[in-house]
Amino acid sequence: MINQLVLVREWHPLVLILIGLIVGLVVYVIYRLGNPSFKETRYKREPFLSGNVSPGESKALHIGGSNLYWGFTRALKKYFKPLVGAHTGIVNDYLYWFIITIAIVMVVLYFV
Amino acid sequence: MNIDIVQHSPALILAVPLLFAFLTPIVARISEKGRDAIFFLGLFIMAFFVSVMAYEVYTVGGWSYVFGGGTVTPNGTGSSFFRILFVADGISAMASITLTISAIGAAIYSYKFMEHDTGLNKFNTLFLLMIAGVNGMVLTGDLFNLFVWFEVASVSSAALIAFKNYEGEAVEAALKYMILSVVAGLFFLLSIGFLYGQYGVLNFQLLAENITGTNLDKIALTILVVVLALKAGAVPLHFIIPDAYSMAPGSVTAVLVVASQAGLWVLFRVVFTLYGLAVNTFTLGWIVIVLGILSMFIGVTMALVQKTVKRLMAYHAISQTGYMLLGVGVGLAVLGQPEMDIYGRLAMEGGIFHIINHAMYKGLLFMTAGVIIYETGKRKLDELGGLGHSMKWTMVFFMIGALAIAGIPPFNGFASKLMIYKSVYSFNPLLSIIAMVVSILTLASFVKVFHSIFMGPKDESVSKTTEAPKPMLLGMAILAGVVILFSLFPGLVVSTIVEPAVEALGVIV
Amino acid sequence: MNWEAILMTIPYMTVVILFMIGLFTVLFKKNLIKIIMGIAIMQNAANLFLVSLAYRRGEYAPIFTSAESTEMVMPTAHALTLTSIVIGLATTALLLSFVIMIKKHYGSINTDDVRRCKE
Amino acid sequence: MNWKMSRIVRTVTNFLIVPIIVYGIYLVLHGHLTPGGGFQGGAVIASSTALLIIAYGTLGEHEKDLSSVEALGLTLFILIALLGIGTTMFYNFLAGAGGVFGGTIPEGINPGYINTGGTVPLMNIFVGLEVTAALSLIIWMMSKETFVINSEKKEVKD
Repeated sequence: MINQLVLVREWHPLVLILIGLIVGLVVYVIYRLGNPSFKETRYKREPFLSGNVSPGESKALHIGGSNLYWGFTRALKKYFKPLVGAHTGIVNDYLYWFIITIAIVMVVLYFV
Repeated sequence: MNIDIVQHSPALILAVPLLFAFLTPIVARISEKGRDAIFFLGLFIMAFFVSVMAYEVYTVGGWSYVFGGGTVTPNGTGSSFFRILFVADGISAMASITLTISAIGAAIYSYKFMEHDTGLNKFNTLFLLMIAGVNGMVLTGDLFNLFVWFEVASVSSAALIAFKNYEGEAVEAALKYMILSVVAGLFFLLSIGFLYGQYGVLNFQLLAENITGTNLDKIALTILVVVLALKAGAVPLHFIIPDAYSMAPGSVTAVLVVASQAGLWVLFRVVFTLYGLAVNTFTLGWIVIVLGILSMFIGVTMALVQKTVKRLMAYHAISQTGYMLLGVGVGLAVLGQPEMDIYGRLAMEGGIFHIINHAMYKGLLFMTAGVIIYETGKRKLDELGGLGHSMKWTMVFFMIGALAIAGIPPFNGFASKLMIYKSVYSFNPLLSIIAMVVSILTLASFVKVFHSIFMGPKDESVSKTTEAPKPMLLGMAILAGVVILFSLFPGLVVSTIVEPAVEALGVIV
Repeated sequence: MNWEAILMTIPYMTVVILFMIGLFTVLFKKNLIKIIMGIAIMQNAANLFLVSLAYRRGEYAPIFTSAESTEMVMPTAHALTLTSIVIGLATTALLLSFVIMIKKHYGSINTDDVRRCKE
Repeated sequence: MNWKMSRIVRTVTNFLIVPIIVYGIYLVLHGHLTPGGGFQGGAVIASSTALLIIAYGTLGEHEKDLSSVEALGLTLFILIALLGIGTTMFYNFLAGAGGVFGGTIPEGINPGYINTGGTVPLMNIFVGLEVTAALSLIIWMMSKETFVINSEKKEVKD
């Protein structure tokens, strides 16, 4: 009965969760086998910020917001510039798009 | 005078929110507490009638309800030739369930969310009117009645978008939303004129019987498809959706998502039952698929460059709508051919299952964004940071929503996306690959949002933020609970709710 | 030349002309009030279209108590037009109040200025 | 700052209001016999409110009452529709049942008797009530806004 309840065309979430639990258990066992007295020593020094002084726990460290994917957007600038430009915010342009879509769909439906 | 609740439930689903919407100003004069009590009472009575109707539809089968007609004839012919007709079948049951869950979650959430605002009896009235409008749009079996409820939903959601005034931007978003909805409504009226002029009948079932694919019908079909795609937010027409979702108050956005999905429900009902095989369904299927692919890809790429939380989530709503259009577009493309049973039905089930999944986790995400704005007052991603320290529960809900929308395996987003990937792959491999790439990009943009809001050092300027108040957490917990329930038992949901909806698309009860 | 048929299409031609005028105003005019006027013109065109659909040659108005004969026009199209007029009023009232609020906040009602929600 | 028209306009308005309202009520009541009905009659009565607002510049503190009247009209409309739930919603249970609006409609040409429509006249009355209040509220809200802009003589660039 459980199968009928949960199975969606070969996708069985409970099996996945079961596997997750088992893997978690194994990882936990390996963690417990570790030697608790091991001191984390290797990365004791400060991260090398190419010589700059690290600003510490301040807000400056937190790269967030819109410039997180700046590389991605800069690389695809040729694609993003017209796309973002199309969102002009003017009501008339929105209505153009509405009329253009009706025209295109009407032509496609008529001829094909 | 025994009133057979079950038989009258479609009408009562509409009458109760309307009645309580109009009672609010009177009760509000007597007591503020009474007004909120009326608001929740109306919602819970409507939820009761929705469950009664859904139970009846899933056990006995659909029926149509004639307003003011003599007797309630099972297949809606006879005296209902010219009367307004409500159809209770798989589609309306599923859509009403989706709407009720997100409406109750949003109502509980908005109890605390709207307390700094004045004019709350207007908010309650508009909220109930929007719910009645969306329910009407989905339940109705009459073409002109659909136009009326389309306008009721548009007017009330535009007014709700302009409710909280962020220095006038909310009014601008509402104005644009309203102008496009009105112009779209007028084109809709034209197509009603075409169909009524030709066949002299407005009823879905009778129209479906004698529609032949004349050129005028094709023009009417084009206008119907494009107007409903505008309401749902497919790409070339999606421009109003980001403004509307980002400017509306948090709790309203959760129901706004379902309001635009009502456009999708009606689009499927028009395309499958009203026109069915009278029109070349392969080209129509491909038109819907192209709309879906455009929505998916452009929605997610626009989301990657967004700077404010709600606008980013709005673009994701558009890209997820693309999944639904893709799924059902494939089903439409192979309608009537033998492949329908091989992968067409699976694609439609995946598309429709994705609608209810999306309504749940998208509502949850918008509510978390609402909490962040409610607590910190800041909207831009750059100004937020390190909120994870103080807002534990909101972070948990955000993670559930983000993992579900990105389609990470145990969650319900993955269940419906897997069905779409499998079936679309056997239809056309390239489409399925695009769908997967878009899913990865969705995950990328939500990692960006999660990192910039919740992670990072504890910020002094937003240090005073405390966890969200109890009702808001309860509202989010309801939606998160449903997301988890759907992700653990997708088979149950598909077999009880989604299959009758796909069955109902083929034949009008 | 079948003048009879051409005369019959005059109402529909007016509908097309009115609708195009309304569409032109809505698409190309930059002033919000003019856009709302364009929408009002389109609403009238749609209403005219619905009413002209119901015309049957030689039949009477469907007033039950003073009917010369039982040949009556089917009044559904008129009912549709009534509802559409009422909806037209509601939407125009809402649009106009939005424009009033925008004038207060933005100081101008030109669509080129009213575009803070872009990109 | 109360912005009033001259005395002539105010006295003429006082006289004009009465026929407009009577005509509006006639339209509402005879909705099921003659062209007209709830919405049209309500709109006529609301035009008298517009006249009042223009003449006297203000409608006084009646916003709350107007929105309550509007809510009352709509609630009664839905209740009348729900009363017919025995068979289906919006069922015309009063027609032909004797009673207040239940008279039988005589055959052939007749001037039309008011006592015939069943629930239709009642619905007309409630819709008339609602539309009068709603339209007056709309006109009053809009004029209140524009009065504020004009009276403050704010320099508003256009």
